[in-house]
Amino acid sequence: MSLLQVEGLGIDFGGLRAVNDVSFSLKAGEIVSVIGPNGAGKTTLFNMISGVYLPGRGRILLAGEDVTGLGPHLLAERGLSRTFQNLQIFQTMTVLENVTVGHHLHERGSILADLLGLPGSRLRSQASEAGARELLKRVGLAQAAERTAGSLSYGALKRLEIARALALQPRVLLLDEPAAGCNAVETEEIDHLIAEVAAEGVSILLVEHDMKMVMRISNHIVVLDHGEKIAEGEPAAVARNPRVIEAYLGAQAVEAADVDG
Amino acid sequence: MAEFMQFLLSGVTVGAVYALVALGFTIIYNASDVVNFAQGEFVMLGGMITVFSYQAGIPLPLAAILAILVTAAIGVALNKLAIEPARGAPVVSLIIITIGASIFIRGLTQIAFDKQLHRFPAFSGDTPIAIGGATILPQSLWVVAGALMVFIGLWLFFTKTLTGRAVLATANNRIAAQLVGINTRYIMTLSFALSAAIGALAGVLVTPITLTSYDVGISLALKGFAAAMLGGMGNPKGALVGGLLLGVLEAMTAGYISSQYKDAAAFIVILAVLFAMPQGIFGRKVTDRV
Amino acid sequence: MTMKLSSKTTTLLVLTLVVVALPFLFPSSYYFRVGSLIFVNGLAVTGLVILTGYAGQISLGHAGFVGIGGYSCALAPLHIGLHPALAVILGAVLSALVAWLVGRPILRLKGYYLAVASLGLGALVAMVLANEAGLTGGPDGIAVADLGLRPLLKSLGLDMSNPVFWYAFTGLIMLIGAWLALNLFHSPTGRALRALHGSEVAARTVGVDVAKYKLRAFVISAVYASVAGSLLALQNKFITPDVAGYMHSIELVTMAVLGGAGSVVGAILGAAILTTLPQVLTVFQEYEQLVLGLIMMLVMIFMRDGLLPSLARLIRGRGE
Amino acid sequence: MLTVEGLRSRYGRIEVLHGIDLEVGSGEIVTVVGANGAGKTTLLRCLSGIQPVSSGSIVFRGESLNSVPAYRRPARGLAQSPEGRQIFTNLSVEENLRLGAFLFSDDKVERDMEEAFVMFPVLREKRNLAAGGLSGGQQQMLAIARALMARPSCLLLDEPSMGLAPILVAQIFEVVKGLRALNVTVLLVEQNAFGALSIADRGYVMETGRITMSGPAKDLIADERIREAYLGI
Amino acid sequence: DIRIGATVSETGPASFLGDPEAKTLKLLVDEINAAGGVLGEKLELVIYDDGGDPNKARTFATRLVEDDEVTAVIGGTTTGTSMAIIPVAEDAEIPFISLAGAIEIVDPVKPYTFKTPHTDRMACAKIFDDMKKKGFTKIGMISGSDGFGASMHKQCLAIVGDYGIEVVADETYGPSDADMTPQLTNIKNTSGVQAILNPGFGQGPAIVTRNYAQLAVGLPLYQSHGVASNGFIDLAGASAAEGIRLPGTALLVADLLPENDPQRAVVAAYKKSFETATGKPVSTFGGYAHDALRILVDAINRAGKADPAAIREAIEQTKGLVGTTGTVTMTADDHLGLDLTAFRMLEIRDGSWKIVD
Ligand SMILES: Nc1ncnc2c1ncn2[C@@H]1O[C@H](COP(=O)(O)OP(=O)(O)OP(=O)(O)O)[C@@H](O)[C@H]1O
Ligand SMILES: Nc1ncnc2c1ncn2[C@@H]1O[C@H](COP(=O)(O)OP(=O)(O)OP(=O)(O)O)[C@@H](O)[C@H]1O
Ligand SMILES: [Mg+2]
Ligand SMILES: [Mg+2]
Repeated sequence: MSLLQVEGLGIDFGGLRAVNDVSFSLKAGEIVSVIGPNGAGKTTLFNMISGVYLPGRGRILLAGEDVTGLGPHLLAERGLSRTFQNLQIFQTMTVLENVTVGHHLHERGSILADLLGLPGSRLRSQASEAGARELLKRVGLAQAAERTAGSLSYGALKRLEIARALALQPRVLLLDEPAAGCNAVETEEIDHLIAEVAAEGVSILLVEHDMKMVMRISNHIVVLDHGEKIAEGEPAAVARNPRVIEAYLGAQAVEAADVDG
Repeated sequence: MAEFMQFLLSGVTVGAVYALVALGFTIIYNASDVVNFAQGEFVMLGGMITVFSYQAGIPLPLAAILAILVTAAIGVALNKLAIEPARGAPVVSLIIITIGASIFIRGLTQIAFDKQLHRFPAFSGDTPIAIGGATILPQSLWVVAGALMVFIGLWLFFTKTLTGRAVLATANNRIAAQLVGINTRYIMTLSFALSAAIGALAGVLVTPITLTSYDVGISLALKGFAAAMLGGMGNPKGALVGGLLLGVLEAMTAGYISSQYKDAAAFIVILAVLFAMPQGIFGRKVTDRV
Repeated sequence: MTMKLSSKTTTLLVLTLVVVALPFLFPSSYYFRVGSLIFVNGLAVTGLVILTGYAGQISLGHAGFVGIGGYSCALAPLHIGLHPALAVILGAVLSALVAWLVGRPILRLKGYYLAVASLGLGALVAMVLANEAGLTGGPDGIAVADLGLRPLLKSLGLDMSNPVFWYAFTGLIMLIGAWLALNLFHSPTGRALRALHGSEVAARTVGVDVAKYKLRAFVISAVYASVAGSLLALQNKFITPDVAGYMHSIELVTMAVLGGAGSVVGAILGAAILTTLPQVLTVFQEYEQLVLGLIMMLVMIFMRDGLLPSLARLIRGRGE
Repeated sequence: MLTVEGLRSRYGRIEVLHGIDLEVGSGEIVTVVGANGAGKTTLLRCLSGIQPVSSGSIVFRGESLNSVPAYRRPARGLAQSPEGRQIFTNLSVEENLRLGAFLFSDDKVERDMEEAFVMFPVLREKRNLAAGGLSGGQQQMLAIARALMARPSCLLLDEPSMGLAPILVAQIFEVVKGLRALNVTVLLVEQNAFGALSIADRGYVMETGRITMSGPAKDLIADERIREAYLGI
Repeated sequence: DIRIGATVSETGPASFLGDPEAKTLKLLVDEINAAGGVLGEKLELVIYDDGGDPNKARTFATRLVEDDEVTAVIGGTTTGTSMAIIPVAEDAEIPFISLAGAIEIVDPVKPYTFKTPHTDRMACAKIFDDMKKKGFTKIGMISGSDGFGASMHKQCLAIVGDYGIEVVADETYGPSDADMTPQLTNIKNTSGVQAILNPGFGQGPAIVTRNYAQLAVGLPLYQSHGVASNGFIDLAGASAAEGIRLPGTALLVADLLPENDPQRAVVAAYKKSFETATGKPVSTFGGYAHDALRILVDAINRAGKADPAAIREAIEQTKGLVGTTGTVTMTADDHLGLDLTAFRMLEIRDGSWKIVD
């Protein structure tokens, strides 16, 4: 059974059909990539799935449950987590705290305990912090743990977001251009990380313009253009699809990918 | 009917006063996201300086112009001496600076002038004009005309001129503004000068109606602020409509419901409007993509 | 290696030390009065730190809750015969209730819109207090019953003069308030609040129920303000609607920002400065306002993040 | 054209550029590559003047820029497409472009804008919409187009290909190459080091605030260390 | 030296009142010292500005009593500040003379608390007396919602029935309102209204008067003692203010007082010295401070020593002291010591005051 299922999803902004009638599904441990030209509606699709936008049409099923219209925090409770194309960092908090907040759902106790500083509250904090440190190590930011997040470079912040999203221990992880601002070597590191996470059974929905990465790690690719799904399938098949090449990849890129492939 | 007309005229009179103050907020806000809590003091200075120049024998029109110029200069000084040196400070810190400035200006005025109430003659006499069985003072028409003029001026400035757009750009993203060659310091100075001048003009126009003294600024600023937020901060249209709406609302409540709770009614309506329109009536919704 | 105290414990120890040690420097009991005012304001501002500093929500109407707390102590003993100590609790419950009821819609607003809405809320409270003269005594205020704690202490053999008693009592409550707020900072709730301050969307996607947490911060800060108002009323034995007015709200926010919004000690420092300043500035006579405005501007110009963070930076800078 | 010597810069008390020496000749395309946090963005910010320089000199067309405020630099011919795009989100796309040409009021502004629309047709579609509503890649296009509106003689590009679809990445590199013909000097910071080095004349490698290697782009592409560290080959 | 303390509202919403009070106190203390002081000692005045904030007033009162160790306190410009000072003075057993209007300050009598201004109730009584004489039975009220207006409003309502008068329209306005035509329209349209009373101070009454002229209400308009200063006529405009009646003190009509009026010399002297020193016209409120200091000095002289308890005793025995507000005679259960004769009904005619009773 698919973990995440999207059926006929759509939304309009003013007169613009930003996303229209998009359907696909995602199984446990699978990596599905959504690609498409700039403005195709990939981020908007993410925003609907993660509850940031209310879908105008269609349904979203998470593990069989209809979660259309639920707010992001309710989806988070059901195991859905994401990163952002336009960084959403808690600027004034430390790097460690940024990730610790990711454990929010696992550390909830009574607010009274928090106010009174009861041992329970402290223990929960410590557990979250320990988890957060682990994750920072995983994304290569262990050194920066005590720094203010606002002082990191762009690429570091991208990785910080991934760590924070992982802290939720999600079943479904949405990554919006995780490798943007990272060079080829750094991108490969992220590759490995994603593959590792998927291997642990987490389903991953990925938006990324780095075709090498997409081709390398995706099990399945969905292609959007002007809000509509124009193609779908195995990476190799999608890469050869003329519509995809024309709208998105361009002839050169295909050559380059072929060379490396 | 005559009754309704009278309430309406009263509302328009008061509303135009609020609108003028609210319009004064827009420029500095648009240039820096700072709500200048000293805006009321600019209004007060406009009135007070005119009063004292007039008492010193300067003809009223000249006294008014002098007041506007001096207040604009004070606005520039405020920017140069207090806002600019704090460059890079968080917006709240800048707001506290403007609160400090308003206390300072008030303190200065009470020493330089006095603590008495003052007024100067209305521009076109005190003979009421009858409209539909109700009356309005000629000075109210001056205030309304002033508010309309300032509104049109600001509207043209922000939509038709490159400088106006540079002002918006400065608040939206100061770094980017510098990158395209905008002298953001100059924009700030200009904004303070214009805001102060508009404030002072308001003071000149309203003093024959509301009277003035060193401490009228606080309540004017408060009402102007509320009006601006009701209409949508930063939008001249919002300031005008917000001001008039607030004025009419108060007058209607005072007339038909209870004069004691007219301010309360105004705030309740503001709350209700904001619940339905979190950006005020004309405020633009900021789109921040994630 | 030496035992390292957590920064929270150090902060509390220093605060307590200051509260306890200061009286040895006091030449007259008037200083106890000023001290207790600092503590009362410090308590209210600590509540604001939770709302504004932690959660990033502006309130220009917090004095409304001060008013609710204060008037509870004035009216409940008078009209329903409640003991003043219980009236403090009644006030806190009432404030929490009001905050809880109006908090949700108000806190959907952002920035200046939130500021103006909260300002309206505070203004409404002040208006009711001033207008319902039959119940509240109107704009001229109303007398407040005695708390009765001092006589009780006296019967237990602890005889304190009025200002000394209030110094100790408000000091204790402020310390408790600071302790709670500091606990909150590094707790899961505190982190959630600071997170939604940084980015609401991101906070929501990690599972923070933003509306709920904002509301919690609002309610907690309302209770702080309310208790501060009660203490003020009980101490002054008299209260007027001015305590609920927007001037007072702005004063509270100014204290928080001046000291360094976001830090409890900063807020208390801000309260201390803005409370003492008018007392010190009396030497300037009619120039008082002028100097007060000037000092506020200078502090914010040269210490843009507020006194405490700037001082801390200065000290750390020296250390290196 | 642009000479940087011993450039140091800091955030607060932490120095992140420890003496950068760099030179860009007239009409040259020079690229800077380096890992996350190396200081590339900081370097560009110093050049455009929005980041204070603690020591060292920046000489542009024979004149020192050190004491020239940021807003005067576009008039000297320096324009930047910054990291994070920094567009005016509340203003329309067209207003963003017009502000890019803030210093000019001649007819050429309209023609430049037309060119920008030809280069990025989406921007024409969205010209009256608030720039904040654009997709990430569309915003990136706007940032580049806005920088070009300033008619720079030297263009500073901070990761221009970030967030762009492959087809556009190729196009951007073409555009940059095309600038050589217009005698526009380009300093290009890129994570797509392969692409950047392919079109550049020369390149610099930056590591934790220092230049550790430099040379003709061809040589760098061929260098084993670079292939391993930055190109992932 | 004999140290006396004062806390008044030199700034803030009541600065209109507090400013002349502060000036008067400073001026008179200088005059007294120039004339040799009291009991051969110089008077030392410690004065603070409480900005009209009761909380601050209480702090300053504490400071005066505890830190400055004054022998008596004058002040409390408003009822609110006065009420906040009372517990401090009573606790410390220091005589306190308030400058505020409300009757609560001296009723019930507290041992150490006194006051100089007429109570609001007396002002109401004076006005209703006049209305009754003119045969009015139905009136409209428009009151300021600040402390002054609200307090007088309350007192007036409490006694209006005693005069066979009914308040048929009752409106208010805020202290910084700019237009009161809606309220006045409503009063005007209430059937049977024969006169209008406007308790308030500051700009409100001036605006009410102007709106009243604008609407051509045409009914007799009564103002309160809150506007009893020459400035009011200028602010309202002489033609709009024509015919207004209000209860005022002798101070306002110093020049019009009959030769044999006992207050004539006192008010003339105060008026002269205040106006030469400050260049501003005298106001009733400065007069309150004048009287407070006179009562205090008189009491110290009679007590023969600057001892708080003795001074308190002496103040309570003040007899026939002529001040600007009236002739003061205190007793153990009257800590005000004025009666209605101190008020004079004044009318504005041709831009100046006339005594009409
Ligand atoms: N809030 C909004 N208001 C107006 N238009 C919007 C909004 N959000 C998205 N759009 C429009 O919807 C379209 C899809 O945008 P979206 O951000 O989803 O694209 P994308 O596929 O993520 O592109 P990119 O690869 O550049 O990130 C774009 O044309 C964009 O302008
Ligand atoms: N605002 C800031 N405050 C403090 N330190 C900062 C700030 N911005 C950047 N830094 C630090 O300066 C160093 C250089 O950062 P910079 O952004 O210049 O790197 P970069 O080479 O552009 O990296 P990326 O490829 O990730 O964009 C990094 O260590 C970063 O953490
Ligand atoms: Mg996107
Ligand atoms: Mg960078």
